[in-house]
Amino acid sequence: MVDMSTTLGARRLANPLMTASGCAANGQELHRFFDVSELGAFVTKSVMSEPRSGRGTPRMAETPSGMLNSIGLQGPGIQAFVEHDLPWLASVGATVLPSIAGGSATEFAHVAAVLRSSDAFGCVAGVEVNISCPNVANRGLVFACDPLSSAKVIALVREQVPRDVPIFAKLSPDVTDITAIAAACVKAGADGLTMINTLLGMSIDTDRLRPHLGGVTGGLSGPGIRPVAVRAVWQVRAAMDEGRMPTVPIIGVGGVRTGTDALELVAAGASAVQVGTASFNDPTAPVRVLRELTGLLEEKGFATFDEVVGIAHGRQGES
Amino acid sequence: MVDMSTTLGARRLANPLMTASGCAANGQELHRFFDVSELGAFVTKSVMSEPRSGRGTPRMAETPSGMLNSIGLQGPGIQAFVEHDLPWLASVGATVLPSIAGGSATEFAHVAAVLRSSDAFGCVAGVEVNISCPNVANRGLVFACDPLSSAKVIALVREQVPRDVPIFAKLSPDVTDITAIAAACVKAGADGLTMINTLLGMSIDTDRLRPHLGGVTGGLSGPGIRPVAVRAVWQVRAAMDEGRMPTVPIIGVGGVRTGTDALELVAAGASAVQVGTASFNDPTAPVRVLRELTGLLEEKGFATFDEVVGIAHGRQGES
Amino acid sequence: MNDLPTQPVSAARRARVVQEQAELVATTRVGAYQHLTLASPGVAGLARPGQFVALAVGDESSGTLLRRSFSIHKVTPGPSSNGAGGTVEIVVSAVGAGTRWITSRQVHDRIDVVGPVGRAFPLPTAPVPCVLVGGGYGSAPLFWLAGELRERGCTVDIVLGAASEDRLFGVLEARRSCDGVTVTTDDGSAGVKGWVSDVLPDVIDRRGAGVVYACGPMGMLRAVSDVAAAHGAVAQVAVEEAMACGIGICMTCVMPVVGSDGLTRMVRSCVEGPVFRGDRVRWDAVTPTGAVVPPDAVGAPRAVTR
Amino acid sequence: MNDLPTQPVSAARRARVVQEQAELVATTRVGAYQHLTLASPGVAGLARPGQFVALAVGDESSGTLLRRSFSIHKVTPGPSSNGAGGTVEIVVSAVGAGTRWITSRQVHDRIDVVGPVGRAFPLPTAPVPCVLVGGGYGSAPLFWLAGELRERGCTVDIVLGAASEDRLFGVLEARRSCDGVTVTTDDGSAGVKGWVSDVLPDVIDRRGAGVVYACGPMGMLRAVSDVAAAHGAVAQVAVEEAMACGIGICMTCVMPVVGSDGLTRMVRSCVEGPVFRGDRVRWDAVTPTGAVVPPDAVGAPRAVTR
Ligand SMILES: Cc1cc2nc3c(=O)[nH]c(=O)nc-3n(C[C@H](O)[C@H](O)[C@H](O)COP(=O)(O)OP(=O)(O)OC[C@H]3O[C@@H](n4cnc5c(N)ncnc54)[C@H](O)[C@@H]3O)c2cc1C
Ligand SMILES: Cc1cc2nc3c(=O)[nH]c(=O)nc-3n(C[C@H](O)[C@H](O)[C@H](O)COP(=O)(O)OP(=O)(O)OC[C@H]3O[C@@H](n4cnc5c(N)ncnc54)[C@H](O)[C@@H]3O)c2cc1C
Ligand SMILES: Cc1cc2nc3c(=O)[nH]c(=O)nc-3n(C[C@H](O)[C@H](O)[C@H](O)COP(=O)(O)O)c2cc1C
Ligand SMILES: Cc1cc2nc3c(=O)[nH]c(=O)nc-3n(C[C@H](O)[C@H](O)[C@H](O)COP(=O)(O)O)c2cc1C
Ligand code: FES
Ligand code: FES
Repeated sequence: MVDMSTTLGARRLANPLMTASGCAANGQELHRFFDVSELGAFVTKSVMSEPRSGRGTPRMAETPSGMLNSIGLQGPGIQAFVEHDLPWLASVGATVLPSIAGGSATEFAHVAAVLRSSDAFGCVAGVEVNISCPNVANRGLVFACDPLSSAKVIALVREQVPRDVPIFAKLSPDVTDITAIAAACVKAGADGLTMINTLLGMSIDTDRLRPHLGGVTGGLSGPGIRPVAVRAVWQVRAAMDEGRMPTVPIIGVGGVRTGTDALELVAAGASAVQVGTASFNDPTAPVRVLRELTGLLEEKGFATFDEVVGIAHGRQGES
Repeated sequence: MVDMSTTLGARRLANPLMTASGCAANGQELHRFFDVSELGAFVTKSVMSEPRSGRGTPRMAETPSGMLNSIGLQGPGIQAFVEHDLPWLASVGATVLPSIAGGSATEFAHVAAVLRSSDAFGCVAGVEVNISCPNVANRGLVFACDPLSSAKVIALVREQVPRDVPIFAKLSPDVTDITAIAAACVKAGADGLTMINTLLGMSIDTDRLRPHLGGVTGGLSGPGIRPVAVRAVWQVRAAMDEGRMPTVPIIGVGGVRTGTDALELVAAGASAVQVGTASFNDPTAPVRVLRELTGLLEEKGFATFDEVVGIAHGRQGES
Repeated sequence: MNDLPTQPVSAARRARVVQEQAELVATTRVGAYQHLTLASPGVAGLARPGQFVALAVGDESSGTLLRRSFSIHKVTPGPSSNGAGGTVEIVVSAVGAGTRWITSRQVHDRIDVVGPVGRAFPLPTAPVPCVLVGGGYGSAPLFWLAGELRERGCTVDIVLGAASEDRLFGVLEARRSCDGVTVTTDDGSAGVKGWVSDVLPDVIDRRGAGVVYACGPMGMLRAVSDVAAAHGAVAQVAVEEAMACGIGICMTCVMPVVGSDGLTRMVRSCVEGPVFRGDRVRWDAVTPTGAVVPPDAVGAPRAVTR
Repeated sequence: MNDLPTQPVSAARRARVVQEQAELVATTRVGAYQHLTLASPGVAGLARPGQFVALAVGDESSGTLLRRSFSIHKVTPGPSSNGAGGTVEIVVSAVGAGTRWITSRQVHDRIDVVGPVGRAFPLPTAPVPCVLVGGGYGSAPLFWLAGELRERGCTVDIVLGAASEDRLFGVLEARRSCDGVTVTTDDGSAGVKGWVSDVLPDVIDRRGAGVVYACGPMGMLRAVSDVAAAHGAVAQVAVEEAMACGIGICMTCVMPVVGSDGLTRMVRSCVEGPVFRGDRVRWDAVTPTGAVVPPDAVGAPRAVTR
């Protein structure tokens, strides 16, 4: 039996498989298909300070091996989240990585503060900070597109979250140099990084010759973007290995559908893997991927998951 | 019958369909499947000043609805290109958009100068400047990732190419703000823009747990990236419409496989469309897409192709 | 906060759902549609009229990732005479790549099915007269519903409408399972030339119907809701929003619906619908191309841009 | 600059090629492989031994974009007895998603075929003794070649090798179409236990063979090239590089090959190969996982990083 446990900052998780934020709601729906406490961690839909209606519809467009979404961060607000969703997750024994978002750095900090003070905070193994969302003050530019805005959010959130609870900055791939953003976040106090959020994309309704999505542009996800996720994880891990930034754990996400896909991210440097869009195709995907990944490592004769994290580095050019 | 002709700078083309650079070699191979003079323009593989061997193999990895390539700009060099390839294209009556590349701005200028002095230059309807290639002086950073490097290349090439021959800057999507690069190129003298080149991606060989490609990272192309191409064309066209930069024609490329796909790019603002990876699946794809696009416009009752260029702008939010 | 007329959502969330590789046991052409019978005992054992199934398209390496949703036309629970498990029937209109793939499956092929999903048609507790309205393949789930209603002592009238005769579904079955049948077509190729909403007032009034159940295109559902309200009946309408997951985890399928607290929320039509009370849907915010967020909805953007 | 031993590339480029929707007319299991017969009259009318076909995988909406290449095992040109056009046969080992899709096609299904592609085995102008060497399914194109060689008066010996008996292809056919047959398996489950290169020297020497034709894994081709050279024979080897297009437009399938000017270039194995003269391939730069660019190749990077 392979030891599948993995370490994320101060926390050790039973296994590296997680849901991806926004692709699993807050647990009750998927719990009908599998026991969500079997996951290394359950990542919740990004929650903001107030309830949000999200955008109009259509909110999705199907694309080859992927989809576009423009949900607009619909959610109940942090108060309802800590009153209903988090206690439910705690009640079924789930390990939780709440994802938080905000339109300003102070909104992020406020959400983190309410979260920390929740009675159910004990089930929280870390906080994912979704900085791939629009900064209201900066013409709606995504925080994660700018190292300074990113750092500010992370620093304020870090102050609110207890030291022994790691925080993860979730990065956008839509930048010229993702290692620069990654380094800024770690410097500001991020204990780890989640990569990647969706790519900015768009589709045209060719019947009506107008943008397909109510929100015009949307986030591209699914297997088609996996090569971008693998590359991002690889680049940031390489920057760590080369001493260009401190080494922190990476959570890989983007286009994972099978155990082999997950293994790509792990070998590139991810200490944990999230499954997003694939769950829409197969609701049991997160636990199926865990099973498949475990099987693959067993076949290959590894004793622990840890050995495989980043294993592909230094292997290029071998024959 | 729909008038499918389109205007690109000083030139009018019979139709908007083109091959994509590097996805059609230099014409002879595809001419066995269809008459390459039927295309609006034939775009050749990016050529540099000297012959280049390209990279080792594997040079490709298949990905969901796409592929990665790391060819490494293999080619015969500009001298052989003007002696053999361009005259052959001229001899079959093709309209040509040679694509040029370089490791420095002066290499680009040199390639453009040799091209201009070619006897067969008469068949050239424009020059595509592939600035999505590594800048040797700048740690191999791609020119198109930096507005200044991009502008320098464009300015030097513009000096070498006759005024009545438009030059097109081919942009990379791997940037935080593609409109900034687009604006820099147009300011430096680009008569038009080609969008998009491949996305930087990577895949891991999960048998050997090492990077799959000889070149480690590679360029992601194919239908999976189409939403990114549509978004890039949309954003830059919107910047033009809003007066944030001068209006120049856009050539759309990225993931086009069908006439409907091409229509997405056109409605988003492209005056011409290139077909790349889809040709590997169907060698007749460029002319098939032309046929399908023409049919679609006919069905919809358009008299001219021109009317459809950018038609989706200003239509969002209508019901 | 998720309260809805007849069934609290928490119940819907807890409602059992299965995923199974269903064998296609029969597939026949019916007018413009394909009628598929799937051996899907898990779904068959749980489903109620108005619920739907979500089918995966293609195999593991398919480039088409999202499931396609179809109303359950009929279920035959329990082991059938030939020893096979229960079956689930659906009626599919091939409109795009996904439905073309599904309708071209052959007997013995397997299809990955998730179901039953969604909130079923709520049944009246007293034997009131009911009218069912089906537009095109929207009639598919209504015959099963008719049977259940008549078992409860309700009189059942049905109105079937479509663009043309070949797009009507189940006229014969309607005559068997309902007390009265009215047919309309836009082109007059069968029944009354016109829309279901043209004949509906009469049908409601004639029986003094208390509930109108409807399934079909959004425009029709709105008209049915209006007519029902004007004629003193409660409308229960099954909507069709574009769905990415069908099981409540993606938030793509939302509709603006008024809760029992009087507040409008963007609710998921896959788990909190597809059946909504017609007078609870904010039709003013539903356009032919999608729903906008009403400015008074809970959490609506301060400045609405759309 | 593209010159190659027997056939200038410009000719290969001009060589006719067709794309057609071929109907699968037969598919049978043979050991570890699937033997497919396609009604592909255009390809059948043009093909020569050593050429291959490139098959598309899945339908229009398939997420698998790239074609898969297969050596042509046999062609039957012209209208066949039942009035159908010519057929093309291939032998497929199901190793991944694409080949699994291809091998699970049923009779009457259509497959999009491009072919014939590539440079055929060059035939000797004089009746010299020849040895054919096939590794695994690599023997598929050799029986057809054997026939052509014997028509020209050549004696033909064949060596068939594989990991185990079920991975041998065409032992019976070999006995029909060749003058001598030697079989090797790694595990000794059939014929001589060992590799083809163990028995090859003897076979060459026995007949005084002038040409060795080989098709199979890269390592085997290298060994065959070495043995042939050591025993005074010319090797003609059909290589298998990963190919994205199969028709010369993508530059993914390159191999380091020495031209008649003595210079090494990275040449496309789909149009300038797949058959190369064994002594022209830069085996020193070919590794089990891919080819590196020899530092002396035309246009090689100044500082080789790999
Ligand atoms: C609750 C529900 C019940 C349904 N019941 C039936 C039924 O009984 N019979 C039937 O024929 N059809 C039914 N539909 C519609 C059916 O799901 C769509 O026609 C189908 O999804 C179209 O898929 P496609 O690949 O053929 O079309 P495409 O246009 O290629 O689909 C592209 C994308 O848009 C989505 N989409 C397109 N049209 C619709 C639509 N009308 N509703 C929802 N999503 C759509 C698809 O799911 C897919 O993600 C139902 C839809 C819903 C939501
Ligand atoms: C000239 C030529 C002739 C061939 N003849 C035969 C034959 O007669 N019978 C037979 O069974 N196979 C043959 N092959 C190998 C066959 O093309 C591969 O096994 C097949 O492409 C694998 O596809 P897949 O989807 O099953 O595997 P996957 O591993 O899923 O393929 C992934 C990608 O890698 C490429 N790839 C993987 N393995 C190979 C390989 N060995 N060679 C080239 N590309 C590969 C695929 O084309 C695809 O793009 C030949 C290959 C070439 C180049
Ligand atoms: C419908 C949908 C909603 C999403 N919502 C969120 C979100 O609220 N917060 C977040 O950080 N990421 C969100 N994401 C991004 C995913 O968490 C994930 O980063 C991305 O989809 C790539 O992974 P995938 O390809 O496995 O889906 C969303 C993605 C989808 C498809
Ligand atoms: C194998 C391959 C080689 C390419 N070579 C070049 C090149 O030499 N110059 C260039 O500008 N773009 C090159 N491209 C990028 C394409 O021209 C195109 O921009 C990109 O592939 C997106 O379009 P597609 O999805 O239609 O392929 C290449 C793409 C591929 C797949
Ligand atoms: S379809 Fe995903 S939440 Fe309804
Ligand atoms: S496979 Fe494309 S050039 Fe050979």
